[in-house]
Amino acid sequence: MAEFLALSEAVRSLINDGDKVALEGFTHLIPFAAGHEIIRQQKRDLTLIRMTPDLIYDQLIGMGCVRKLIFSWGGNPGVGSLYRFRDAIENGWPRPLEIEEHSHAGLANAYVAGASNLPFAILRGYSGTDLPKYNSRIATVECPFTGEKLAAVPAVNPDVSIIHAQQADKAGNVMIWGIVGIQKEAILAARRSIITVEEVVEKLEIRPGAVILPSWVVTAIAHVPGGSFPSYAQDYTVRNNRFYQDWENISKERETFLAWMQEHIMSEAESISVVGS
Amino acid sequence: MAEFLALSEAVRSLINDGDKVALEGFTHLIPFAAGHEIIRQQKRDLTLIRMTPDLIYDQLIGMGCVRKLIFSWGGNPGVGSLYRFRDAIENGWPRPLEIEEHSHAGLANAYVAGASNLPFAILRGYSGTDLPKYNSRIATVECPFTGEKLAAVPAVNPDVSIIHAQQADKAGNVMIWGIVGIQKEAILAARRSIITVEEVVEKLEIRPGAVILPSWVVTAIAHVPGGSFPSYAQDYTVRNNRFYQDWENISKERETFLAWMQEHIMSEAESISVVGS
Amino acid sequence: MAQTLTYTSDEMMTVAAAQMLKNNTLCFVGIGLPSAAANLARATHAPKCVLIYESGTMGAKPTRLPLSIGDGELAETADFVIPLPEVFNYWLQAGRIDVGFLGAAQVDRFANINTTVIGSYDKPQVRLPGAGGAPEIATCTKEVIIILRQNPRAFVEKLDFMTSVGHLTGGDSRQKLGIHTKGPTAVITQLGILRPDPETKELTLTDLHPGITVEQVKAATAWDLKIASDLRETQPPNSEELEILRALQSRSEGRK
Amino acid sequence: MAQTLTYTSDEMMTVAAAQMLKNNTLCFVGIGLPSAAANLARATHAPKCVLIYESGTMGAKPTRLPLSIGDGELAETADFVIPLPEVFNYWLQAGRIDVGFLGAAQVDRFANINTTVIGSYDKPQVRLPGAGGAPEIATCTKEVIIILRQNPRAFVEKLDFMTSVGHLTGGDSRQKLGIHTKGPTAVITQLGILRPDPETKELTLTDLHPGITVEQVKAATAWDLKIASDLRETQPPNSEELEILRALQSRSEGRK
Repeated sequence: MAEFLALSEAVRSLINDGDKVALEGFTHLIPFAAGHEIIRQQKRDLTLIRMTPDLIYDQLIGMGCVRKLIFSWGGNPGVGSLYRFRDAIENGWPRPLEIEEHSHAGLANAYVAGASNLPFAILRGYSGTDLPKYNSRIATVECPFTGEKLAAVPAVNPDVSIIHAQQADKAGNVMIWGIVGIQKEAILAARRSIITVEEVVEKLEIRPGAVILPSWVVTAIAHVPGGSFPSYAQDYTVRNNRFYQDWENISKERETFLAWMQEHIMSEAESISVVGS
Repeated sequence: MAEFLALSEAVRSLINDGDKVALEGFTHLIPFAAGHEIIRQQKRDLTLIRMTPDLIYDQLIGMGCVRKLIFSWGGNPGVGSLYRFRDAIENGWPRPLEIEEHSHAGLANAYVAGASNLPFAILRGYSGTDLPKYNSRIATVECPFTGEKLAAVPAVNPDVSIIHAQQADKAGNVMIWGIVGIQKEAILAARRSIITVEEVVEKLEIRPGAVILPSWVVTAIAHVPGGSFPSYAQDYTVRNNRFYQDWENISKERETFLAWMQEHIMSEAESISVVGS
Repeated sequence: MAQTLTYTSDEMMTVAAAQMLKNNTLCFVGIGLPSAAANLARATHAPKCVLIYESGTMGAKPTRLPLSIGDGELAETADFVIPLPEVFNYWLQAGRIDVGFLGAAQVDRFANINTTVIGSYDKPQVRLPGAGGAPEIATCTKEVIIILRQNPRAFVEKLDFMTSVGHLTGGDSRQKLGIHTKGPTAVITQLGILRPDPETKELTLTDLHPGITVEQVKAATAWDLKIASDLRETQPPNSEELEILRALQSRSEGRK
Repeated sequence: MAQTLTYTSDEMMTVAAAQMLKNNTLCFVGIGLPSAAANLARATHAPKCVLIYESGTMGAKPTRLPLSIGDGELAETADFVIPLPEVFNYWLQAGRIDVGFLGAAQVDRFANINTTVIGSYDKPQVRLPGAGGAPEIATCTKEVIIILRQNPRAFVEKLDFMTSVGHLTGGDSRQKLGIHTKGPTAVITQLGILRPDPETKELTLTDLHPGITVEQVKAATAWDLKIASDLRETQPPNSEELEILRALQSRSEGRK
């Protein structure tokens, strides 16, 4: 059953150094505030999992929290590079970054397998690509009925999955709507979970297209309005495209990045999640 | 793109003798009217697929339309036996019935594989049971990462899938809500599809928990109010539990069954779907 | 006082099953006695017991007993409704369900279940409905409770067909097959309650319903039934349980 | 008349790509030029072209160009929104998408694509974003259109990394790998359009944009580019296309 905690307490009690952690949200509902709290608490040696690392993983990587990254697309959407991600891979700064690289279809299915308690997933994927040469976690299985060869990827089962949602009710049930991405599977695949929410309501009114995560599968809920900034929470906040574009110049150089993080993230309390709005 | 047709025309033009046909709807939204039209048109040698054969397959089997049945639970829910199904298996009447038998989890995943264009699905299933001894379509695959053995079932890809839905809009998009079962996967797995609907509306207003089947994946839509009787369409009709109980006595003996079918199904037009209501 | 109440053997079974359900558990419920028992538990000592029906109705709170697992009442009173692949993959297979309630046509001494055929598979004497969700409920819920009426045709030396596994051939044979859940922890009948021996996993009579004798239970069992040394008497239904159960049933449109 | 219009090379590319999209097709759209082209097509000759963004927004009808594939505008204007596993399994892998639009950092003569690294994988000179949806878009959509700016660093003799397959090593090598879709049918650049030879599958310059010379295109290609014997001139953007495209872009909050 979900417990309502302050975000700092949830991060402190549920995330250990060395854990496999997934912060999910496909462009929409990215849990930035939770990521910032991980940075502030200086968690170390994390294996981070995320289809699209986005700015939040750029920040986590640049601040030295990350040992390994499992991902499928590491760019600043519509803008360009993630410079801290690049700097870690190209130059090992601030520390070398091990990577396990998939396609979206592969990683999405790895979450599905994780949510289903299966050790692996099959897909028609990676055909002819170089990815399996560099990622031993992409294998082949043969269909026992047709003999066809299919790609296989191992299940993803994070120690902790973290998402941002629009609403929780007082019983700890959570609802997201709009672009729902892979969040349901990320939570169901995880051993523990933290969900930051825009609003706590008396009772959820189920919306069209909504995903419900019942209290039974949620470990901790933190009430963090604006907790996905500069991403967004449909019907609560709008995506700050300007910040995504500004990130290019903030993050390109190590010094400007560190200065920005120091000023806007490290020295602030949880409310930092709305900086720049 | 979906075409609006009379049910008789849809059944005539889209279902051939010998086809693999799935009529789905898990207790809710069972497409009885479409099944009755198949009986009236005396389609033959069908391979029928359905998780819970229910009364509609009892009728199709008893009327000699069916060569083979792929299923996972063949009873009259909450009542007892399907006597025509039993008579076909136990005594070969009115013709021998070949069966391919699964568990619900196996058959549900076979539809998922079919909808996903995969040749098979994996699951933790059938462990220790006798089912694989009698169904060669249950196999084993080994996880390439952990070495674990998992069950595998071949994808189900019907020639035609048929469902009953609450609403279609004029552009041919379809919406079901309430217990949504395996209908989305059944339609997506099929080469062709027929959907009977309670109502045709100008524009769908998406409901909480609804499944949308866009016009792009639907072949034919027929407007058949009450087309799931004695099953039901939530917010339109209620399940006629009495009919399910009465079916026991109607169907127990061949003669009473045939007389009932002759009187209520064979001699009537499409509107028969509401007999007994 | 309870002795003065009149109740049927089905009511005794249902109440005994209900008493096994703890509060705050997720319970996978089939139609018939399991559904009655789960709803009775929810109405008495386990108000937060979450009822999950195979149709995907999560947290159903029916005010009458449904005839089928897909009655409209279940969807309308559920917290939410999910598609079937999620029921079987994200919930059942994922091991999130605490208790699975199963019925059976036959059980053997290791609580293995047959719901497929009486006689041979290829030429059955009686063709039964088959597996449904049972094989995976039997292996994926944390614990299984079996409810069926006891007689020598049902409690057999050897199953005609193994539809769903209990404790297989006993001992650690279930674990050896790679199944890590507990399996059947109780078989509730109209005569008493049988539980697997902690070591051998052989079903042993541990509880007798009031007024039933050990001889009656042995006579209703085709194998040489073991009797627990500390055989207990089941608590009989109390008036509140009977009143609530009967009210649930009286509101059931589909009751026979 | 069109000759008197001024337009940028990006506009020329976008209009050429838009013209390739037919009405009533399901189009898997990435951000940037593909999104601009698809929306331009929808606003002109292909009003029933269905735009599917990787984020699960099916039938999105944005009135401005989104910065990311998950902008709120896309979800709000979509016919419906689906979870990611359905995007990749029920729609893309199932082969329901007619056209996939892909960008690239490098392409080779068989329209294979690199979006992963420049240099070696283990010690890259430039680490690029990686695969995203591209490997499966490249094999599962019925047809692929590639858009990128042409220069010798992009149009290379040998890819640094094979992220997504085009025609592999040419001929029937794609089919031999068990891929049954058409693959890339056109590569649209700021200079012209390249299409695979029907037999060898080698990219061949088939269309020159107005004012561009064959020498310019050859100079922008690191391999010895084949030129079609019936080389055509692309139709330049007309005033309506430019007006609509510029209006779309001017409404884009996130434009650079």
